[in-house]
Amino acid sequence: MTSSLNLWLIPVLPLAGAAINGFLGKKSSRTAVTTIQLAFSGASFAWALYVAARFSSVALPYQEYLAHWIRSGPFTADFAFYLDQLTLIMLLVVTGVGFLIHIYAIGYMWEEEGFYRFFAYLNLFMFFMLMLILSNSYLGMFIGWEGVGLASYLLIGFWFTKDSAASAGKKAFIVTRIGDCGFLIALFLLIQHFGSLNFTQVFDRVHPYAAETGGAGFLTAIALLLMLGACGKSAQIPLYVWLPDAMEGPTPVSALIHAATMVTAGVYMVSRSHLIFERSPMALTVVAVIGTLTAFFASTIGIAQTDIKKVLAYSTVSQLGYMFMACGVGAFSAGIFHLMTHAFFKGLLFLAAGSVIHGIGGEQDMRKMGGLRSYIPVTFGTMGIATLAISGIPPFAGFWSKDEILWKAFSSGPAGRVYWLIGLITAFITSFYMFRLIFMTFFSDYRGGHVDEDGQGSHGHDAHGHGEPHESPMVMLVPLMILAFLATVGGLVGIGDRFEHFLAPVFGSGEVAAAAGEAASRGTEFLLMGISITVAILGLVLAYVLYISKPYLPQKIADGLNGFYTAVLNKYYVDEIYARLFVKPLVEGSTRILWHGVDQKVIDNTVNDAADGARKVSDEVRHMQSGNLRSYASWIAAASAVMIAYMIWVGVGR
Amino acid sequence: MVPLSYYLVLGGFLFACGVAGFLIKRNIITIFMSIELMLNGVNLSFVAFAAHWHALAGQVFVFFVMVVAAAESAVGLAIIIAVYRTRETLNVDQINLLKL
Amino acid sequence: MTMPAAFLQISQVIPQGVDYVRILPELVLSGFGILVMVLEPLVDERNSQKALGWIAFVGTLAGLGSTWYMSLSPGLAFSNMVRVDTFSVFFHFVIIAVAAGVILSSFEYMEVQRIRAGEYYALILFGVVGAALMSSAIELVLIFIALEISSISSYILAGFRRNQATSSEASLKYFLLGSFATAFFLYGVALMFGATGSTNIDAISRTLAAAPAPLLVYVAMVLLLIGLGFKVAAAPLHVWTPDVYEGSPAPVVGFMSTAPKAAAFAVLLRVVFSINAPGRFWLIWVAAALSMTLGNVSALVQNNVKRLLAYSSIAHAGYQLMAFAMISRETSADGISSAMFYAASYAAMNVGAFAVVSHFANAGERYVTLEDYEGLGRTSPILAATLTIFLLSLIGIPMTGGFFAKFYVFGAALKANLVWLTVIGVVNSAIGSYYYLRIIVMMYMREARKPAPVTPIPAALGLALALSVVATLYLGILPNRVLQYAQKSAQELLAPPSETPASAAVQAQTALPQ
Amino acid sequence: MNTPSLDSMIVTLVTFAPLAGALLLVLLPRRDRDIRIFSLVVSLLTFVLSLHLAVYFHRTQGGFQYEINKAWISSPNIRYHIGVDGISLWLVILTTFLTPLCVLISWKSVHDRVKEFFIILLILETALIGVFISLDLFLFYFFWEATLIPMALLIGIFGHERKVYAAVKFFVYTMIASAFMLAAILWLYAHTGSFDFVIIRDRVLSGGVPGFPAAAQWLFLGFFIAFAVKVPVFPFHTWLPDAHVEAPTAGSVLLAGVLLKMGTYGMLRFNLGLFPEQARRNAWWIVILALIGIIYGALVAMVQPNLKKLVAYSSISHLGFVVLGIFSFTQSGLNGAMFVMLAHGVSTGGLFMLTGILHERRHTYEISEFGGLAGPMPIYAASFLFVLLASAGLPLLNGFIGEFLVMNGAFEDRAVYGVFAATGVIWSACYLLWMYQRVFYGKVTHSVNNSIGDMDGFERAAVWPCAAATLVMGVAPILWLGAIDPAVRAALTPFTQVVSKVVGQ
Amino acid sequence: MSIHLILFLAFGAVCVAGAVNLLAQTHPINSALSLIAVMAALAGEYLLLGAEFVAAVQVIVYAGAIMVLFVFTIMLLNAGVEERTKGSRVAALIGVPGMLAGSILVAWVLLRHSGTEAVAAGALPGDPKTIGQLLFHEFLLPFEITSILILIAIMGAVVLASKPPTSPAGEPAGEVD
Repeated sequence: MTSSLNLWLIPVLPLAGAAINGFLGKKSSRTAVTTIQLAFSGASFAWALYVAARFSSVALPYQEYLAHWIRSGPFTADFAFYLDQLTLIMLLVVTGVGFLIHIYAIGYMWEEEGFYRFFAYLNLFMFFMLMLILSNSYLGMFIGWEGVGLASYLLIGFWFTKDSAASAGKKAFIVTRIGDCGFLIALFLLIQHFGSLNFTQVFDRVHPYAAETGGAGFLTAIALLLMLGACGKSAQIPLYVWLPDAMEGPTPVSALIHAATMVTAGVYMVSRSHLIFERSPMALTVVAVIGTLTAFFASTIGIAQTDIKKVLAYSTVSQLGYMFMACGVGAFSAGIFHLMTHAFFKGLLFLAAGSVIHGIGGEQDMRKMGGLRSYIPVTFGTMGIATLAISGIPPFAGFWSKDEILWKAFSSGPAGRVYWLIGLITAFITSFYMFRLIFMTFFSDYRGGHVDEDGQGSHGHDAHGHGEPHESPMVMLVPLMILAFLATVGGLVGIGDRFEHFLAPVFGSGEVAAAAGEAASRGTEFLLMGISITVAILGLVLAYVLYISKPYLPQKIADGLNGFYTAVLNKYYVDEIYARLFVKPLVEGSTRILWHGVDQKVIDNTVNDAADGARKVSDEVRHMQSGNLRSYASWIAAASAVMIAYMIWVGVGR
Repeated sequence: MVPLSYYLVLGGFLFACGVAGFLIKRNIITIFMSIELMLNGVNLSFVAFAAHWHALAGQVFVFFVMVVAAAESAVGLAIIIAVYRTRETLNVDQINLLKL
Repeated sequence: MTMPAAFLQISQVIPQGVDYVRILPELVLSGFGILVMVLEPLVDERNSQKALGWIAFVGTLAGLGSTWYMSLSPGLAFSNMVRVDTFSVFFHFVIIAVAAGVILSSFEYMEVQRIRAGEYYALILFGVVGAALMSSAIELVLIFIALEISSISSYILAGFRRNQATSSEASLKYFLLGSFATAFFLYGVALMFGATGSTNIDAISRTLAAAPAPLLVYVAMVLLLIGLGFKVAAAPLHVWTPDVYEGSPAPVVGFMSTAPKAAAFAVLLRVVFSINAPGRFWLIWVAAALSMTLGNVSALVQNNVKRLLAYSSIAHAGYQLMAFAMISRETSADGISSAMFYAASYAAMNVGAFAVVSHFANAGERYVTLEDYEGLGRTSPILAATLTIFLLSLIGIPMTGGFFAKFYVFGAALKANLVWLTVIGVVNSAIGSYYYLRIIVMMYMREARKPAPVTPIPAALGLALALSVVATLYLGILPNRVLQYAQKSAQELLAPPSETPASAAVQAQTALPQ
Repeated sequence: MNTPSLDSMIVTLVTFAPLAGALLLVLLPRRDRDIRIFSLVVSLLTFVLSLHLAVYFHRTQGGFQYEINKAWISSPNIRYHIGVDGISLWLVILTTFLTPLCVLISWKSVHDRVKEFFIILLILETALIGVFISLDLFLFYFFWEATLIPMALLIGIFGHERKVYAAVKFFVYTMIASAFMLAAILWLYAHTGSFDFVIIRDRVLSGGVPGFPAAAQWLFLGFFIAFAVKVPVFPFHTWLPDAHVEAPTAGSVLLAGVLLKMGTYGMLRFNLGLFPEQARRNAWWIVILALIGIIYGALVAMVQPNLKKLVAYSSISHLGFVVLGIFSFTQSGLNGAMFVMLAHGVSTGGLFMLTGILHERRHTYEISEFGGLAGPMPIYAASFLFVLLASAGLPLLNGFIGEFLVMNGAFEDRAVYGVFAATGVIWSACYLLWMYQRVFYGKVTHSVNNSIGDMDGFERAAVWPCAAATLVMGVAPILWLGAIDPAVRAALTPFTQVVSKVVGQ
Repeated sequence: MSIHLILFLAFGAVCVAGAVNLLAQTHPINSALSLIAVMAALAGEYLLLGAEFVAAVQVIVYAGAIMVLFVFTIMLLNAGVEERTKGSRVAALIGVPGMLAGSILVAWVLLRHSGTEAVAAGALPGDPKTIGQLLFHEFLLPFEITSILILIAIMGAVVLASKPPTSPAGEPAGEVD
């Protein structure tokens, strides 16, 4: 390596920003804080671009060693960085979208109490996220993995005085921790079998292994455990429950962490370890199934949500499902492709939603919105674009990536057809609830009425109370526009598999199967395209019918399938079930059985009883001391008798 | 000629009686007497053994025992008097302020 | 027998000067005892207490000096009645030192309790004479007399608080049971004499070494053990201890729980290790285990500090007896030396503890319950600190004599593979820590509800405390010298006694032609 | 370069400097401020001295360094044999590091019997250091017992409501337990004629001790029980919460920070060092106990209504990791165990200080008494969160490294161990975050807490070093592991042959 | 059936009777008298064994001095008939059986030990001259030491029997309760 790329700068810069803002921010002015955070996040974005520019000139995968971290016997882990096409894409997405959201947040958070705190956390998040994608080893990845969890905990709980926010943050952290547990165990397995956690070494040593077709071996175990971790981070069944609650956080956070970047870490990790997954068909199947189910399941919940952010949250979950579906069928690049486009349009959706909420003083309930398009045209425009993108209407970004996934699924053998079908239905539902959102928010007329100074109560974002819904400041709109542009054209990079070919060096081997099927039937591909487009349109139309032309229908339908509707409305009661199944028993059990039962009743009582017993015995023994002289003499006499007897016995014995 | 064992057993008997007296008598003075009885038993054994070994030392011991007995009795009776002063009783069963 | 021969023999048994050197400490101490007695009426009532006390103290110092002088000329004296060897010298030192400490700590007590000092100090000195003589006597009858001397003086001392019913009761109980036990001892002597034809321990051990012991010896052994076991308060012969300790004046308890006990242990060592009656091993094993357990267990719930310490002294007798269980093993040397060390360190800490108790008890021994000690750590930090040191030593915490004492005993026991006895001992010492700790807790961790008046510590008491603290810590940090001395004397004790012409002469004299 | 004379003296200096300070303190007049300053100076001095150990320590070699071996008592042959290796080195420094902080944290909180307090504290420091440096079993036992008294006094004199019960429980519990160790030590002496750890180890391993095979199991248990109670391992743990809740802050800090480590250190040094075979044989149930401890401790911690009890139970959980690591007999596991000891010492020490600060303000540890504190005391909240995350095992903070290594080691030993241990990361997150939420988040429920003051200078000076340490240890564990690794390898050498033996049968 | 044996049996019978009577009698005076009887009889036994001097001393010192002291005390404290209080269950349950068992065992041992050996009348003449010689040579030390014993006894008798100081002797620190 002639000249180093100094990748380490990319994560360290935001860290510096975080440190400065965290320690000095309290004293310094908002502008100062702003400059700091922008400067550093911007710098790291800039550096990312620089790296991109130099990208072609370096030998890949490019590695960069910074410092030792752990040395324990044979096992070592370093602070070192790893760059290849996959990393680059993630890098650009994270830093780019991140930077935009940093800008946006200035406007959104301007009047917040802990302005500096917010940006400190945000930069901290950037640091960990970049660690996650840049590290050259699973352990490094784990650092970032845990770190982003922490950052999201802090940011979700940003309005800590709100109990709901606090618990949401805690829930997010703990639920993802369950996944992390699996991740950890996977790491141990890796160490055990490959003696290292460095990507290069692990992958080199994985290569020789054949696919574990018959039954499951340790590779399957590793893959499944990794997938467990991914489920936690990327909110897949069964661990998705934290993501909707995470919407308690400020909207930029939702955009950045819970849509664009962190939640996609799982996808990144799975695709990063594609070598392992590919060698375990079973694991792949599991991934695909989980992805597909999540996609469908979440989207159905999305239908009935009335909280604008909740809708987006569930749609995020379901989009992530798509990505895993892709990975599951071995189409990792498709997954990453969708990851990227999703970052654009979902980020945009959230930001736009934020702008809406901002515009009407912290209201999140869509039933209280409506007709906003006249008040906040820009927001409406951008959000519209994003919606088109997510519902998979060409030529917007979402269409290309989602279609790629569906096609790859379809062409991946019989099971794939099923995935494809469900995916298709999901696409339909998606476009339905997205347009539902649009119609409810922007069309017909404003149902909100005047909002006054109740920020905290409804939304925590202590709003600037004002009568009319109003458009957000430029600082917020510019990022919207940029993202809108990306959401529009972002998908075009995928045309003609350019994206796939770009990633080929990383996933190379994996794509073969799909590619083969592809050559066979261009025709079918276009057919499927057509189908999915129509499905998307249908969704649009249905939404239009239900929410514009015949607004009374939804209520009817709801009444029609009452039980199901309420179930959907209440997210299938999953939270309640979890509470009943795990949380309550755990707390109760620990209190009743372990603490009061074992600790106090059993152990402590045994100890105390022993002590009391000793005292009782002692009290008995004391009575030997009757105080009566003749008794004392008797003891002596008796003792002597016994001793004499014993001694005589001994003596006679000899 | 009398078997040595007669003397010894007699001594032992006296000693045993002394012990018994200590155990069953209630009057302190009597108890004290039974101690003297024990000593007498011992004395007899001493003399008997002296005869057995032809060692006069055995007889000399008796003197010492007697001296000790005398000293003991002097002190002991004084103690008994002291106790009687404070407790107004000679019944050993009632001398049990100190117990447990 | 021809005249010259007889003359020769007689001349041999006439005591030489050196004989008197070998009982010099006893002579000196009795001299001072008589001096105190004589002076008592002469010195005027007001300061009789202190003056006599100081004389007595000087007496003990002189006794220590003469002990040192005596140690220069070891050997037999008074026709094999007395043997001066490192063993007896060791115990002389311990016993006389204890007496010195007790005397110092009694000054104040005498005044507060209004006890006439003359007889008191004289009795202590005489008691010491008896005890000291016990440790050097090797003639059972002489031992018996010495034993009586020390016992009778402590009977009297026990009853010294004559206006307290408890005191005289204690004295009575001690006296009656004591004489009862000594009667057993005496009978034992008689039977031993009958069985072996001699009452000289050396002679006896020679005879028994020569021929297998007749059954009578076993019985005699038991009776001797009972007499001595009673003195050292070994279970099940310990019954008298709590009552007597509770009733007797505190300093006296400090005295009789150490000096006569040490002496009794000395005799026990001589008897047990040189009179070979097999089987005594298990007797002692059981006695040791019983004493430890009974002592500790019954101490747990005691509220009267003196009584509590009484039980603790039973327990300690148990630990000390562990050392005796080593007999009939190769490791008896370790046993003896550890027992000796134990006696020394126990003396140091116990005298100290009782010094504190007797000072704190105040007039009429009013403050002797645990509750009275509440908050002592505040009201009198120094007193509390000293007592804490002694208690820690009794628990057996490192840096204190008590620790090494236990440590050597257990170590020796394990060397002799007495694993279970050791385990019992170790567990016991752990349990024991509880009740000593209770006192410490009272002093430091509780606030006084009705604070007991704490009078300032007078000089003499302070000196006594300082000495015993120093002794305790010295034995705890640099036990080397003492232990080595103990080991040396153990070797001497175990060395087979040499046939001496003098003893032969005794045989010739006493055995007349029929 | 350092002079050899200093090198030979340094350990002794470090050990007895606090004691000397305590003795001087006895002579000092009862002016509280002077006393505080003086003891702070003494403890800092000790810390600086101890740094010398680390600086000139030859990291590459596993054996003992700065050794002194002088006769103390000729018979029994007790030697003043001290020295440190990569294992004890850090524990010594941990002690010297925490003590000044204890002085600082007690600066305001102790106003009654100040003199006694600091005397006891310094004596305790000496005893604690002594435990780690002694290479003579007798010396070890000596210091081991010596730690008991000052700690019991700290709890019993300066503690809270049920202090006496706690103190006595603590004392008798550990006293009884260590009695067994004494018996074992004595047996070893009786049969090897030496107390010297090195000598005994060599004799034992070369099989030159009569009757050893028969007794080994008992000896092992004798040692183990003493250590297990100290640690404390699962069924013996009930003294710990009581002791902690009643103890004054400084007491808790040293108790959790160092005293518990005596137990694990003992296991590592003696149970593994002297009885490798028995260690192997008994590992299975010990490991199970450790796992129970990890999970059980966490679960019980989760439901504690009392802040300090919660932290106490969390220590039980953390030390479960240590025991697990030790009895995994793997390089990684032992390294991890060592590192957890240190990490736990720092982070839990910090947590106890922080709880202590709260108690200073409100004289209660009841979680229900608090809530929403992040508002009135932001700095405190931030510091608390930082230390808490360290103890929750967040990467780049010290908690993670050790636990990761331990789990890995356990996994190597037997996968299922690693799996169970790994669930620990979930539990710790549960109880810590839940507690944090209840104490700091939400609205201020008790109006008293609105006016509650944030950390003052002394408290910051006490807590922030801990926080800093957690970060440094998390980012650059290499500094510690560098010295630990060879020492652990040395400690594991006897296992190589034993392993084969046990596996063979 | 030699005269020697007859005498032995006669004296022995008195001894036994006296001893038993000591136990049987409830009034201390009677017990004291029976004890005197025992002692006198013992003196006889001593004579049979040839220990004339011992016999004499036995009568003079024991039966004379000591027992007189006892009687004197009894009179002084005019001790009445002792009431049979049940103060000690232990004595009845453990003590007496133990005593019996022990004494039987000892008796058995004694018989077994001395077997059939017999002693002639006056087997070992203990005349004052030889005894004195022994006392002042071999047994000089014990002999002298007894003086201390007696000294103590006197002192103790004085201290204990004298009335306790109701009004303080000297200036006391602290008050008496």
